[in-house]
Amino acid sequence: MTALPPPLPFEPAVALITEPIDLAQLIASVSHASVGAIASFLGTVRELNDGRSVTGIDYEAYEPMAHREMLAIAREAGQQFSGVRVSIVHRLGTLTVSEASVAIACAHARRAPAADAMRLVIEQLKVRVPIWKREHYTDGEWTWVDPMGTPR
Amino acid sequence: MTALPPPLPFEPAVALITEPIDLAQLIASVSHASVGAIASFLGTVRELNDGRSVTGIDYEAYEPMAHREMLAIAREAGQQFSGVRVSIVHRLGTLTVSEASVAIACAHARRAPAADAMRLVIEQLKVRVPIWKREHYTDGEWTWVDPMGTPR
Amino acid sequence: MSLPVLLFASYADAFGARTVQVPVVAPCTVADVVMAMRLLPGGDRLPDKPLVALNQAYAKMTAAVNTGDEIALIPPVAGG
Amino acid sequence: MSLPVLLFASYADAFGARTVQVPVVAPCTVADVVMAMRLLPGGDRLPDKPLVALNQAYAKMTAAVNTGDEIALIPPVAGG
Repeated sequence: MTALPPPLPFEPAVALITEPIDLAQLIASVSHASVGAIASFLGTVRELNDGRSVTGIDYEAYEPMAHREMLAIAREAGQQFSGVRVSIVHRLGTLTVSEASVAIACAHARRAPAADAMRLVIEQLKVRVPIWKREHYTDGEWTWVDPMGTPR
Repeated sequence: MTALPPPLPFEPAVALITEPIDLAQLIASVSHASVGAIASFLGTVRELNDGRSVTGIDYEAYEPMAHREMLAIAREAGQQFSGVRVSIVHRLGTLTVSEASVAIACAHARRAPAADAMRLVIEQLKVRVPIWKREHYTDGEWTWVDPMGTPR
Repeated sequence: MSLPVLLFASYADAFGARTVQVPVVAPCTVADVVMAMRLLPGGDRLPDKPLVALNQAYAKMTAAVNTGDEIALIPPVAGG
Repeated sequence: MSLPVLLFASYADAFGARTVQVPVVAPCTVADVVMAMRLLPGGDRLPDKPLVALNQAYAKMTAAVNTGDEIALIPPVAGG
């Protein structure tokens, strides 16, 4: 492997939306002639969680802070993986099974930083971004999901 | 994290095509109500390689063997990451800058195996699948690319 | 004197509101705000150490709260 | 007697053909096929240890080649 030219500046694109996620559009936003690899991630609503049958999920956010945190994560990825081009979109509102709640696209000249940045972004998003989900079950019950099992 | 139900059997879909890659279609092929995460990868033609300005790439394959190797890789990923649903498509023929040459989609109930399977598949594809690329440069020259620098 | 605190998800359910007026006098600390909230109806449902955001950034319990600051209680996040 | 060997990419360029007839008598080994190919026009451009596929799977130099087997020389791969 030889040296690549210095990466172009890229301002990460992050968004919170209520309409369905368009992954192709997200990928287009990170594409560039300098790019050789685009790693992307879709989080989708699973029919089963903790053994319970899920009918849908309501996503809620502290929107201005969620936007800030997503942007901070994207910028941190850009610092850790120089030249990576990151876009993140999270959907809010009510989603049904198999619908995408989050999409991440990370583009880089090389595949390793693209894939590593994608992992960093989704792991950070899960622990930092103020978004919550209320799962609805087939028995009519619902609960706010706490991934860490913290007592509420 | 609690136990998930046993994964459904999934026969990997692999293809060698000459038309442009449709990532949305590839993702749809691995989607399922049991899926919570879909990691995908696009390899795209970069305008610069080893400091030379690229105008396009011709991809050539030993097609029946390439198909077998892609299927073997997808099945190995399915064994290593139980329940992962893998699809791979590689494009052949002449591609211009920014066009996608390969796409991989890996779906799983959980994000770690989806992302890890995606990495395994692209790394294995790069070392095993009998596909070759001839890069064309702005100065009119061309060369068969040898990623390992093996003397020819 | 009181300060408005933004609530979300399970905390909004606990207090039955998206914003509560918390009886504290600024300047004070984040810890003071949380302690005062425990005495409000629903405050017993807060965990031992709730996360707090000050002006849309995570804040320590010792952070200073001034009049006009945007304060929010952050339930366990579950995005993605 | 000769065996057809499939060629691709830089090897097809080296031999100026997509298939060459290699003068060996089956049964023999993969190594025998490669050695015979070095004597053909363009064979000097093969690397020390070219990869060989037998019936569409990578094969060792000691693998047995029989009449009717599909033999291919595999240049350094560059997919993706």
